[in-house]
Formats: sequence, structure tokens, C-alpha cells
Amino acid sequence: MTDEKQGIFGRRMLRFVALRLVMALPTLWAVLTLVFVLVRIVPGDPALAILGDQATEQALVALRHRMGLDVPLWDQYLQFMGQLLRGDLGESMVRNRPILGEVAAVLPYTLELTFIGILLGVVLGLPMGVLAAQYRGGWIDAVARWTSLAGLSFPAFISGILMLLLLAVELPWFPVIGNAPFADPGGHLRALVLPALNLGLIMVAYVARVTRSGMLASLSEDYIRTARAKGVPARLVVWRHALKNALIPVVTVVGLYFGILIGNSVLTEIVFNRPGLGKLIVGALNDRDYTMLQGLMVIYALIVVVANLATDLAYGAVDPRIRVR
Amino acid sequence: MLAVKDLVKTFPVRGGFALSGPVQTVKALDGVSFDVARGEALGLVGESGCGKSTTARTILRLTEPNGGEALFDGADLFKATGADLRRLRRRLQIVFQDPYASLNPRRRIGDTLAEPMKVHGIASAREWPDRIRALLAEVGLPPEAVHKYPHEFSGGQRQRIGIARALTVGPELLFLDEPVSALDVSVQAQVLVLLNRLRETRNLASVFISHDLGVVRYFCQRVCVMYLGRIVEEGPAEALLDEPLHPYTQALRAATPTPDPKQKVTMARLEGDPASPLNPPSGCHFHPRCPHAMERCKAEIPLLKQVAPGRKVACHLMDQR
Amino acid sequence: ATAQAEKILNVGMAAADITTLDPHRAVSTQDKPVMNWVFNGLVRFKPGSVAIDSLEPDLAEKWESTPDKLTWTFHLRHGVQFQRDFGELTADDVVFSLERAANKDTSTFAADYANVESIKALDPYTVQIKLKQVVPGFLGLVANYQGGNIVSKKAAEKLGDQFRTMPVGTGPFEIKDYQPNQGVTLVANAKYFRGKPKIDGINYKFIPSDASRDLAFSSGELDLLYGRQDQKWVDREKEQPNTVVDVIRPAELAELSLNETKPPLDNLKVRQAVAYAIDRAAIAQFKGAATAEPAVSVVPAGYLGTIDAKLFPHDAAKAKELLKEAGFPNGITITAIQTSLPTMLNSMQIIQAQLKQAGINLELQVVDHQTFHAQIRKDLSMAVYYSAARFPVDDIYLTQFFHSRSTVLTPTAATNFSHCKVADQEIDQARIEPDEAKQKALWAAAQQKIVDDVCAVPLFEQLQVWAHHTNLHFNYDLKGSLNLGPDITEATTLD
Amino acid sequence: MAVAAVSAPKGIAGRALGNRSLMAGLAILGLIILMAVLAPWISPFDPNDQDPVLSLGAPSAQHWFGTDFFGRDVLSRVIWGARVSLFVGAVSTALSMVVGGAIGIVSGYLGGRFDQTVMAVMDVLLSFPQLIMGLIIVALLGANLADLILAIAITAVPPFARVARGPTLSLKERDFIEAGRALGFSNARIMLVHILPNVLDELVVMGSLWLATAIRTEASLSFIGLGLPPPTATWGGIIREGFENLLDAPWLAVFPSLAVLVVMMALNMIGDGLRDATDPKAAAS
Amino acid sequence: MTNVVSLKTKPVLAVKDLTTGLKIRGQWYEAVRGVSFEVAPGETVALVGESGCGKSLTAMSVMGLLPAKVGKILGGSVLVDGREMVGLGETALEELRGNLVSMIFQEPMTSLNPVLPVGFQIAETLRRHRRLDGAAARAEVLRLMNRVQIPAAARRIDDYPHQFSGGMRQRVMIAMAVACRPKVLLADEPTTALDVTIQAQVLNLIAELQAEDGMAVLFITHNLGVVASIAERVVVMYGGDVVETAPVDDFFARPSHPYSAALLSSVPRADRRPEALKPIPGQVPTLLQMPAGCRFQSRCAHVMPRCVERPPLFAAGSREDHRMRCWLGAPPGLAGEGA
Ligand SMILES: Nc1ncnc2c1ncn2[C@@H]1O[C@H](COP(=O)(O)OP(=O)(O)OP(=O)(O)O)[C@@H](O)[C@H]1O
Ligand SMILES: Nc1ncnc2c1ncn2[C@@H]1O[C@H](COP(=O)(O)OP(=O)(O)OP(=O)(O)O)[C@@H](O)[C@H]1O
Ligand SMILES: [Mg+2]
Ligand SMILES: [Mg+2]
Repeated sequence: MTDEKQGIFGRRMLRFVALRLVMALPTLWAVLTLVFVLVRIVPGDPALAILGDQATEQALVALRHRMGLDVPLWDQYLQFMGQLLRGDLGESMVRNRPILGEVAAVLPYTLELTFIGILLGVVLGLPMGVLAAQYRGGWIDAVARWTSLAGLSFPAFISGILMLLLLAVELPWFPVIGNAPFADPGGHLRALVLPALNLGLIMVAYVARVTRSGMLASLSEDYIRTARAKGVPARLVVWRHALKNALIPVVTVVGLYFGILIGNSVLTEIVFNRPGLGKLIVGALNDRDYTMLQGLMVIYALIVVVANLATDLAYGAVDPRIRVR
Repeated sequence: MLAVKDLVKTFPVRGGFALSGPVQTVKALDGVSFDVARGEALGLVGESGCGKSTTARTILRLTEPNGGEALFDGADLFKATGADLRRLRRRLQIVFQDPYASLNPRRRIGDTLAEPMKVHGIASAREWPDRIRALLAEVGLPPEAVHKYPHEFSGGQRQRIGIARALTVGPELLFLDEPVSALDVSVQAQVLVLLNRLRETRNLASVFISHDLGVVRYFCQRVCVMYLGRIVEEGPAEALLDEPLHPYTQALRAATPTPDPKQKVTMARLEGDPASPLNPPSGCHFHPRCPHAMERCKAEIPLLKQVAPGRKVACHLMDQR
Repeated sequence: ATAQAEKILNVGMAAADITTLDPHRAVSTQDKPVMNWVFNGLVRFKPGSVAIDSLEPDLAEKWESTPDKLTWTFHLRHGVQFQRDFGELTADDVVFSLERAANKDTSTFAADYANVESIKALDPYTVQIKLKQVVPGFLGLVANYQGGNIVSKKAAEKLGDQFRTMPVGTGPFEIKDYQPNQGVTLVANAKYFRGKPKIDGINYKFIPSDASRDLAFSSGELDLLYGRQDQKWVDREKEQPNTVVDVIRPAELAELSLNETKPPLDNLKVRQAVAYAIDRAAIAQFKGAATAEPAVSVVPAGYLGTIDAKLFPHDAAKAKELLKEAGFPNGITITAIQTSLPTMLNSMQIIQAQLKQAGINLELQVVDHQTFHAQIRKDLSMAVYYSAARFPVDDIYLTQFFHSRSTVLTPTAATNFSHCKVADQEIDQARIEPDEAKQKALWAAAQQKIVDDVCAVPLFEQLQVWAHHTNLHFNYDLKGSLNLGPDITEATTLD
Repeated sequence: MAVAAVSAPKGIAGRALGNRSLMAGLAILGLIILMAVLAPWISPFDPNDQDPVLSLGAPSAQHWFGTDFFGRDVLSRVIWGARVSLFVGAVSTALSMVVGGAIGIVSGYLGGRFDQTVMAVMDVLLSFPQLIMGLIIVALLGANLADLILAIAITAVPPFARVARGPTLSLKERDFIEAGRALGFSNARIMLVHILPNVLDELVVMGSLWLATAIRTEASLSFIGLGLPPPTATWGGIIREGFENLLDAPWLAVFPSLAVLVVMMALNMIGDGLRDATDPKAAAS
Repeated sequence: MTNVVSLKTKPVLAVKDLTTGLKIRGQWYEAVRGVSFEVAPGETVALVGESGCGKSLTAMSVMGLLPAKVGKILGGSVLVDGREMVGLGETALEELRGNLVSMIFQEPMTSLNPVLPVGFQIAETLRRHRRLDGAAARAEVLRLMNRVQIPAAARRIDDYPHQFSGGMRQRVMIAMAVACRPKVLLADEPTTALDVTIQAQVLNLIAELQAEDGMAVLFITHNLGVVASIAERVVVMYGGDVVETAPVDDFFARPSHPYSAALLSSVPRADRRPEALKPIPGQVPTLLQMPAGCRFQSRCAHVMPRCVERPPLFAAGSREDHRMRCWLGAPPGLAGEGA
């Protein structure tokens, strides 16, 4: 029992991480196979996407041949898997560029958007939930409830435009489309605010709700009574004793929604005209770029696996009972 | 009627994260043997975690045993399957400790009591209401109870319902897993009186699990004392409690408070916590806390041996007498 | 240090990405505007004009043809430099380009060059083209449009697949960078033969969300904006300060092709009923007078050969009557596959409501745009809504949409979704008819036949809509652009 | 214990009746459902009547919510849209509730490898971006009511499975389940008769909250063009059309969004009310 | 009116006529009704009674820890070391809790915060009331952990509650409670959840600490055996009322109130040959169904008409310091006089 003090980053921890990644392999494989089959079942034709609507049938046939689309599916599958095993995502079928490069170019944008979105969600949602629970039934509770519901009711594309209208055009505080490069950190951050807020809005709603119910549960626990009986000031009782316990469901929500948020970022990316995975995938869908779609799904699945792993590790950080032993 | 021999049960225990694989095993039961005669109440006492509930659960096949055998009127409980097992289950029933957890909060009492009869095809549906009324009367509840939900009852009443449910299938042996420890003294007395009456009227045998020696003394004819998965002492209730032989039983007896200011609990007898079953001490499990521990106790597991008529003890001290 | 004076033109385009920047492949609305900025032809449409008689010298200083119009000789301008240091333009590049445009493996427009017999470089500055037969509006084939765009041979061979996104031409702006899903950056071609452009570069940005694009224009982040083709938009942008709205040609003609092989549309009376049920004027009214006009024929107005055909008037009662005559007193149901692209879907919804009045139930199966294209090509839809602009000569439009050779599912398939074949003869004859008047008569006959057979119901013509801030001066009269977007020339300035 | 004893006399139903938030939520939802049912009689105009003259008209005495691009009355469309949106939301939520609930209960109850595998599959499902999922389903099946419902339902199966699994894991350790096993009840009976009713609360609460998500999902899917084919009015569809004209006619998107908000509010009040009514801890307050 | 038993020393905890209300469905009920008792320094008073009789509420009222909105002190006074606790503001209460008066609870499993190290939780009290920080606080925590006999305290100071057994957790709770040497310790069934052997250890520990610091201990329990073992005086509650108060020997020898007597005869004893148990019939009425008059009337073998009419008064029993609230013990003339 006592030799558990390995900290969060002990050797066992590394073993655990490695084990989890290995365990994720079958899942990944299943996802990939599914994707491989599904993208090909969806009607549409990459050749047509390349040649455009004036292309003749003959030209299309020729191009399909050149792209290797007339090879039996099984061979295409083996080739895809073989490539993957060599750690190669291959080339975009329509753009003839290495997929990894394309992804690497936009992944930072999507990740920063999602991270900041989640951060905003947590930074705004946590206090909202805590106060709502603390003054349950009071006006803060009502405000928190309405804001979070509004956050959930207005689709991202509507809220995004309304935000732009208000904060970029009426009050020219933020750029409409200015996705300044990373080299210009000031401009870059300024351009990040609105999209992150838009994405974070849903997160605020979820985090606030979960925090509120977590806080309500934890405020009625015995240890809160203990803390009060010790004379711990009310402020600390709430923000230290209760909140730390209420964080556990919050971690679940954040983890669960990380993947979903990345998936949902496409609407925000379109509205705010940011580069990103979402746009890439929409583009690949429009082009029916099979290889690109496959590659992107590998990335998505990996992100979800890593997010799940991070969630589990975060559990350990907030809840010592489930720390790696 | 029930003969249990060398019962062994281990649980795999996993580390903090669900996926880290089996890390260790807990030996919850380590060769437990006892018999229960028809109409007899056998007490099973011991500290929390010593394996009392596990004993009941393995014999009832609520969890699968890892070894040993349990014969009920000659039928091997551990080998029975399918219809045989179902038939045997009608003859052995269990009542749980927590009156709040042991009833389905979503079902009316009538449904809860009718369900076992339905499942086992006991009587016809038309007869159920009468049977249920009779059962309720037997455990001292009004007939209106059938329409109510568990939350409309007090703890004592729920315990009566739990007992009535066990009785629906007409068992011959009841496992009573701390049936009164969650109840107030006044209610506890009511339930004990009820159980006593049932034993007499139905000639019910029972295995009565408790850590309250007073209650055990009141209800049981014979007592087995368990420590960390083993039975350390067995004997007639009166004799065992008046003159405990095993050091653990002695400590238990001394620590049990009695409502008499002249008999204060003896506090200093037992140092330390009960050892963890994850990592039990060698030899006699009790040796680290035992005031009489010898070298031999660390190495050698004492066997449960007859020391007097009807009395068995597992302690090396016995050899020195 | 130079940054202070950099004049960059920011253009907002309604697309998620380009399809290709290869001039011999580019057909999408978002690809085409870039063509004029990067490439030249032997001849060119006067900036701001789509009139075929406005053609003027471009890379060719002068040209002449034999009287039979079968042999054409072009004399190239000297000292024209390709962008990105790909050297001087020579006759070789021209031959390479035109042959490339005529090759179906490298060009979408190969069919346009079917009657070209040979292209030869007589000397480094002279190119001779021989035709098998007269080609109506031949100069258009060597103009700065589609196949006529001249590319660098060296670049095309060296860049391979990359040529698609980083092509090299001789135009005023060269491509500096392409960021997928974001935009194309162009910089001024300092060696442009008409002189160094006055602006330093163009950021061509893809902004698929209409509202965001409009807002970016309002906030001043864009100078030139691709507009939405409707009245409301035009009205709103006109209200904005310092804003000019450009409504330009060519028009895209929207038609509803009726699949003659699918019952009940195989019945002429039924097709006529559909035609009677549709109210072209009302559709145009929805779209707005500023940007849409009712169709006049099955080919766009203003093209060489287009007539004011006798179209079916709107008459719902007559439509019902025809249905009854055809044996459908209770009306019919037509299922159509339709793209989810809003503007196209909107049009179809108007049609849907109009048909409903005549007892025709138009069931829409909405799919994403790619699926739509794939499925209509597989002949899966009973009616196809399609909107297109082509080279302004009737031959091309008629061939692609109404000649049986172009019928979907055939090896030579193009975009004949109706399986129309009534006018094959007229279309074929007109193509080789040397006499202009006779040729026009044949085209007129073809149009009327197609109208009468109701292969397609012409709906309305949609003009292109752009807007720019007043600090942008094109410095030419912007009436239209075959490439659907304003030319940015060496003379264009930005205050 | 003591607390439960106090609240005992009044049952869950009683507490529900006394719960103002729950009652108010039910009343609002009831009104909206009534509105949907009565659409043919109460909607002021035919929701599909087009009129070019009225295109994108602002809210007025005649058209309270304004008119859309086609000159259709937005109020009428919102009223009619309630039918489809509520139906799609309710059926898809119910579907995912049933499927997800069943998966969660069986997986949680049986436990072990089976449980691990099932939950891994749920993770896989979760890792598909909704967009791709929707596109694939619709592409495979076509965009009609049934497939739309299916597409929305599938995305919600994993969350429901999780919600059902949690309480199942703790329920299966409860004594009354043990008692059932001791009495020889079959696994199926235990899951169906004893676990399900106790998990149902959680599922219903989650369902009431998810309904709003489902309605919103319909809007998102319709944004990428995968909604119901026109001219059927759905809230999501109206919002999506409104988006195209957001700068010219914001009311087009705002009114249906507000309708979603009201439903969401009602469902939330119901969800919270149910939670309070089924949670003995909260009952005392 | 309620005469208080005279004590040898001045009481450090004096509860007088404490009435605590609970709000149940919008209505206030007297869950604790006119409770009075005193505890002298170094003395252990046992508060006994069945579940729900108001023992914990009484303790919570003393601590000012009644559940917000649903619980409220309706009247009476609570003097701790001469200071009135009733009506104090939250900040003032915080100052006193854990300092002047401490409390330990029944459930050692849930009463410690699972996500904070035990050392930290003990140190919080020190930090709050003794302004100890850093190394000083840590040293003091170690001393306390050793004092409550937690083995290998230095190694376990940063462990989390789940790494401790029930008995150890209760020791941590005790360490927390006594960290600032409070004058009064309220122990709300601190051993009910423990095994008898562990219970014995914990009782022993509390007695030791009490002997050292001279704390007054109010020990809440429903285990009469424990009462007999540790208490000097007994206060019996039933349905929110104090029904009997007596020195421990006298209480067990001559329980006066019918309820006390019935309670004693329903305990099965480990030390004697079992006799027939005599359970009290029926059950405790809920707060909502409390009868007027004596609250025990429906279960009492000696019920008289006046028990139904009005609540009995507190009256002397067999001795001056042994009093009860029952008409049986009232002098005949007192009947009918108002309380
Ligand atoms: N399902 C299980 N998985 C792992 N370990 C278990 C399980 N059930 C019981 N154990 C362990 O087996 C041992 C015996 O437990 P059991 O419940 O039989 O004790 P008990 O004597 O009934 O205790 P109590 O008096 O607390 O009820 C304990 O150490 C317990 O932790
Ligand atoms: N937070 C609360 N809300 C509503 N009722 C309460 C609350 N706390 C206590 N009660 C009620 O007040 C009465 C007295 O409760 P209290 O907790 O003081 O009893 P107790 O004597 O400590 O019982 P136990 O032995 O079960 O701890 C009981 O009827 C109880 O149900
Ligand atoms: Mg047990
Ligand atoms: Mg209590």
C-alpha cells in the first residue's frame, strides 16, 4: 500500500501508457477498415472531382485507370494497410501531395482551436457551475442555466456569424478572417479568440452543467461537513474541498467532448475561415479523395485514442483513488 | 443437513486502472468447513472482511467457489447446474444486511413477493395473493403492504419484507447475513424475536452471520469464529462466549461492550488492525496481534482441532495445555 | 522595409478550395478568375468584355488566315518572358500548349480542338494552325480562355503533377504559393510584357461561408468579393459605403433536363405539361432583376447563334389538361436527385412549388454535390437541374447538352441528361457549314426542335455578381469576363 | 437513512407532482406538442406557399416571424417544423435510448472481456466525426426521414450506453440483485425486470436532455445538406436556410433557434425536475 | 423551567432549551424540542436514542452546521466555554469550529475528503486556527498522527484516505478534531461503523486524549454497551425530546423513563444467558406524525390520558441528578399546570 508513491510519472505509468496504446491497435484497425470500406461505398468519383463537370466519360475512365481506382478493392486495401504499417499515410489521390504533410500543415490550427476552446469552456464553465451550485435556485443559477442552454440551442454556424457581426464588424475588435500565421503571435491570438469562443460555447454549457451537478453532489457529502466542522472558511470549502471532487465528472466530459469537438470544429472553421482538419476533411469528402479520407480518419482515431488516454491520466491527477499503482 | 468442507474462494484484485490486468489475488476463504443440522442456528462471527458474507455467497453459488464442497442433504451444491440448481435454490435462501439495498425500489411489495413464486411455478397465480397475505402476516406486516413500495417502509419493516421474500419459496435453510446490524436496538429486538419464532414454527435451519456477540448468543446454538478466511474456533454458543479459548475469540469477547457500567470493555488487549487478506501473515493469521504469539505461530498454520466435547479451536496454545 | 507600400489585393471567393489551376483543366467557378491573372492567349478578349468581336492581339502581335479560313498564321510578340524564370516564350511553347489543350489526357477541352489538323512552329516567333474544316469562332480557341491559354512547356514538363497548383504562364501575376483550403497567393510579374503591374500581389482567399465572406468585405479585409447571385445581396451591398457592385456577363443558363427515357417523361405530353407548369418570369423575379433574366432559348442569350425561341408559356391549367390527355388525371410524380448546394437547391424548390400547382409532384432527393454529379451521370435522375456557361458559340452548348453523342452512360458521354437526339443532324451540319447565315439557320432550327421536344425546360440566366471597394480601380470598363471574375491587369490600381 | 425515512411517505410520483420545474417544463413541452399536432389548424398560412413578392420580408403584423427567401411564412413553417423536429428528435432519442440502454445494461451486467470489447466499439463509434457519419449513412441509405432518424440515433448510442452502464455496474452489486439470483431468477429477468427500471431514470433524464441535442444535430446535418428533402419544414432546415440569409434576414434563423431554445429549456426543466424527483438526497430541499 | 443538574465544576458546554426546526415540504417541524444538558470539562456525556431521534441535529446545532435553508435553531441557547453559539455569524463560527469545539463523525469512509492527502487535511485545521504553515505545520501533523497511534506516520502523511483502513481513518478524524486542543469534542457515533476490536481501540484513544487535555466529550451513540463503558452521565432522547438524564450507574441500575427501561430490556447481551427479549412495540413516529403530548405515548406500556393531552415536564426521578420527562415521575399535584 505504501509503496504507491511513484508519482504520476513512474515506470508503471509508462508501462500503462504503452499498454493502452497497444490495446488501442485493434480498435484503430477496425476503424480503418471500416473507413476504407465506407468511403468507397459512398457514391461519388474522385476522377470527376479532378476533371470537373465538363469532363467526358472517356477522360474519366482514363483518369480512373491512372489513379489505380480500377484495381480490385482487396488489393487497394492491402496496399493501404501495407503503407500504414510502414508508417506512411500515402499521398492524396486528388492533390498528389503527401497526406502527412497536408495534415501537419493544418493540425496545429485545429489543435490550438480545440484546446483554447476547451480551455475557455473550462475557464468560463467551471466558475459558472460552481456558483450555480453554490447559489442553487438563485439568479446566478438562472443566468448560468440560460447561457448554457442558449449555447446549446444556437448551432455553431449561427452563433459564429452573430459573433462576427457583433465583435468583428460592429465593434471592430477582432478580424473576420484574419488567420495570421504563427509567426505573428499577436495577430494570431487575436484571430483565434472568436472561433475558440464559438467552439468553447458548447463546452461552457456542458462544463457548467456537469460542474453544477457534481458540486451539488459533492457539497452534500460528509467530508464537506467535516471541513466545515474544522472551521475551514466557506470559500475554501467550496473551491478546494468540493470542487476538486466535482472535477472528476468534468474530466469525463472534457475527455468525451475533445474528440467530438475536433469533429465539430469543421463548422467553426468554415465560418471563421480557418485552416484545419475539419476543412481538410470536407475538402477530401468533396473531392472523394479516398486516400486523404483514410489518412484523416487515422489521424482522428489516433486523436481519440490519445484523448481517451489523457482523460484516464487526468482522472489519476484529480482522483488519487484511481492513480496507477 | 448442510455440510461444507474446505471451502476456498479467491478474488483477483486489479490495480488502479481497469486495464492493468490482474495484479494480486485475495484469499477470502481459506479452507472453511462446518455443518448445520436441521433446525439449528449456526452463528458465524468475525471482523469485517474475514469472509463471512463470502461464505454465504459461495455456498449459494452467487459467486463461484474455487475449491471445496458443500453438500445439502447429500446433493452437491457446487456441481449442480440448470434445473437442479434452481431446485436447490428453493431450499436455501438468504437475507441481507442492508434493508435499503436489498429491495428493488421500483417494485411494489406484492410484486417482489409474487415474483419468486412465478419464476418457480409455485402455486397458481390465483393463489398468490392469499399466500402473500399469509406471509406478510407471518412476518408481522399488514396486508395493505402489497400495494406499497419499499421506500414507504422503515428499516425494520423492510427487513421483514426481505425475510418474507426468502420464505416465498419455502426454504429449509436461511443464510442471515447480519440481518439486524443496521437496525436500532428496539427494532433489532423485534426482528430477532420474529426470526426466532420462524425458526421454531418452520423448523428452519440458519447460518446467522453477525459481529455482535450478544445477538449471536441470543439466536444461535452453535458459533463459528472466523479470522481472515479461516475458522479459528467453533463450539456451542453459551460455552464459547462464556469461556472463549482462542485468543482472538477472547479479544473479541473482551472488546464487546455490555450494557453494564461494571463491565467496561477491555481496550488494550488487541493491538493493530486486522491484517489485510491481500497479504495475510504467515502461519497463524492472527499471530501479529496475538498476546500469546510464539515462534511456531509464525511458521505453522494451526489446525482446527477438537479440544473438548463439541468444541474445536485452531491454536497452537491448545497443544500446550 | 518594402512592406509599408505593398499593395495587395484581397479577393474573397465562395469556395472551400480550388479544383485545379491548370488552365486546360480549370472549369470551376473558383478556378477560372485566376486564369486571366496568370495566362495569356494568342489573342484576347478585351478586358471587361465577353464579346467575341472584341478580340485583340495578346501574345500574337498579328495574324492572318487563308480565305478558306482553314490555315491560320500567328506572329508572336518578341521578348515575352514566362513567370518564375521559365524563360522566353517561343513558338514551341505555343505548339506545346495548343497540342496539350487538344489532347484528351491533358485537357478537358480537347473536343473543342477536334477539327484542328496540325499546329506547327514555322520559326521561333511564328505558329501555323491548319484546320480540317471551318471552325465557327475559331479565334476563340486561341484566345485567353480555356484551351487557348498558353503555358510554359518547360514548366509543364518539369513540374508534372505540381503544375496543377503552381502553373506557369505569361500573365501579369504569378503564383507564389498555394495553401490548400485557404487560398492562393499571387505576386506581380515584374517582367510582364505590358509592363509591371501597379499592384504588388493578390491574395485569393477561399471563404465558403457567404455570411463570413460578406462580413470580411464589410470589415475591409477584402477588396474584391464574389457575390451571391440574388437581388437582396446586390441591394444590401449597394447600400454599403464605398462599395461598387459589378453584375457581369457571361450568364449561366439554368435548365431543367427531362429524362426522356424515364416514364412518364417518355411521353411528350407529360414533358410539355412540365414546360407549361414552369413560370420562368417568377423564377427570375425570385432571383432578382439585377442578376437574373428569363431564358430565351435552350442556349444562353447572346451566344453566336442563339435565337428567341418559341418557349412554352406559363399555363398551369394547360399543363393539367395535358397530363389528363396523357392519361395522368391525378398528376404525376417526378423524382429528381438534387445537390445540397443552396443556390441550386433554392431554384429547384421554386420549381417544385410551381410544378405542384399543375399537379406534378417533384420529389427531391437531396445529396451532397459530388454525389449529385456522380449520380446524374449515372442516369439516375428523372430530371436534372443544371446551370452552365460555355464558350459563347451555340455549337458547344448544343453539342454538350443536346447531342446524342453526349448522352450520359455512353462512352462519349458529356452532359446530355435528357437523352435528347432530335437535333443531332442540325448540330452536326451547322458545325461544318461555311456559310454563316445558313449556319445560324441550322442552329435556330436545332434550338426550336429541342424546345418543342422538351428535352429541357430553359429557366433563367444568371449573371455573375461581384463587389469591390472604391479604392480598387480596374481601369477598364467591366462588362463581363468569360472567366466569371474581373480581370486584374497591369493597369489595375489600389489606393 | 433518516432522511429517506422522512421523504418516504411521498413517493417519486408525488415528488414529481410537487416539483415546480418539472411541471412547468411539462406544461411548456405540452403546449409545443399541442402546437405541432394542431399545425394544420393553427398555422396562419400554408407553410409551402411561395410568393416572390414577399421574399425575405421582415416580421410584420401579418407575418409575425417574417418570411423566407421563397416568401413563405416563417411562423407557419416553425409551427409545422415542430412536427418533424420533435418527431425526429423524439424517435431518434428513443431509438438510441433503447439500443444504447440495452448495450450498456448487458455490457455492464455481464462485465469482463465482453464489456471491454463493447466499450471499445463504442469508442470507435464516438471517434467518427458526426459529419462523416451522417454523410456516410445518408449516402448509403438516402436522405429520408427514417435514415435521418437513424443517423442521429447512431451518434447517440455510445453516450446512452455509457449512461446505462454506470448505474448497472453499481446496481449489480446491490443486494436485491443478489437476492434475485439466489431466488433463481434468470439473467434476462434480472436485467429486464430489476436493472432496467432502475436505470430508466438516468436514461430518461439523459434522454430529455439529449432530445434537444438531437434537434440541434438535425440542424447541423441539414447545414451540410443532409436534412429532410424540401419542402418539408424542419427547425434545423429553417435555421440552415436562415443561415444563407443571416445578414439580410436574421429573423429567419433566430426564430427557429429560439424555438429550439424553448424546447431545450422545457426539456431541461423536465430533466432536472426528474433528477430531483428521483434523487432522494435532493428531495428534502 | 428545566432545572439543570448541579455539577461539580462549571460546565464547558451548556445547552439550554435548544429547539431546532426542520423544513419539510415548506413547513417547519420541531425536530429537537427544548433540549437541555451540560457537559463539564473532562467529563463524558453520552447522548443516546434511536435513529432519527435528533442526536445528530443537536450536535449540529451546537456546531452551527445545520443544513442550510432546511435547518434552523428556533430557540434556546448553546454556551460553549461561556460563549453563546446561537446567532453567531458564519465567520465567527468558523473561528470557533475546530478550535474551541470539534466534532468527529460516524462514517470514517466518507467523512474524509478522498482527493486530499490526510496530512493536508489535518494541517488545514492548524493553518486555520493556529496559523501554522509549512514545516511547522507538517511537524505538528506528524506529532498528532503519532499521538493517535497511526503507525509509520511519517511515511503515511501524504497518503490519501482510501489507502487507510476504517480504524485508521477514524484516527485521522480524531487527530484533526483534537489538533487545536478544543475544549469540547462532539463525537457523533464515531465507532458505529467499526469492528468491536477497533471500536475498543478508538474508545480507548478518545479516553486517553480526554484525560490529557481535559476535553469535555459529548458522545453520541445508540449502543448502550458503549455508553456503559465510557460515559459518566447519560442523556436519553426520544423523538426530539430529552426523556431522561442520569449518572451512568444509576441509569443502568434504575432506568426510570418507560422508554429507557424498554430500551435496556431489548438489548441481547453477550455476557449472560439469553432471556426472552422484550421489544418495544410499534415504531418511532416520523416528524410529520408526532403526536401532541408525550411523543412516546403510542408505544408506552404505561400510557395515561394526560400523556396524550400535553407533553410531560422534566422532573426528578429516583435521585436529584437523575431526571426524566414523564408523567409517571411527576408529583401528583403538578398535573395540569402549564409548562
Ligand atoms: N467481489 C469481490 N472482489 C474482490 N474482493 C472481494 C469481493 N468480495 C469480497 N472480497 C474480499 O473478500 C474478503 C471477505 O469479504 P466478505 O464480504 O466475505 O467479508 P465479511 O466478513 O462479510 O465482512 P463484513 O463484516 O464487512 O460484511 C474481503 O477482504 C473482501 O475485500
Ligand atoms: N437534512 C435534513 N433534511 C431533512 N430532515 C432531516 C435532515 N437531517 C435530519 N433530518 C431529520 O431530523 C430528524 C433527526 O435527525 P438526526 O440526524 O438528528 O437523528 P439521529 O438521532 O442522529 O439519528 P441516527 O442515529 O440515525 O444518526 C430525523 O427525523 C431526520 O430524518
Ligand atoms: Mg459481509
Ligand atoms: Mg446521527
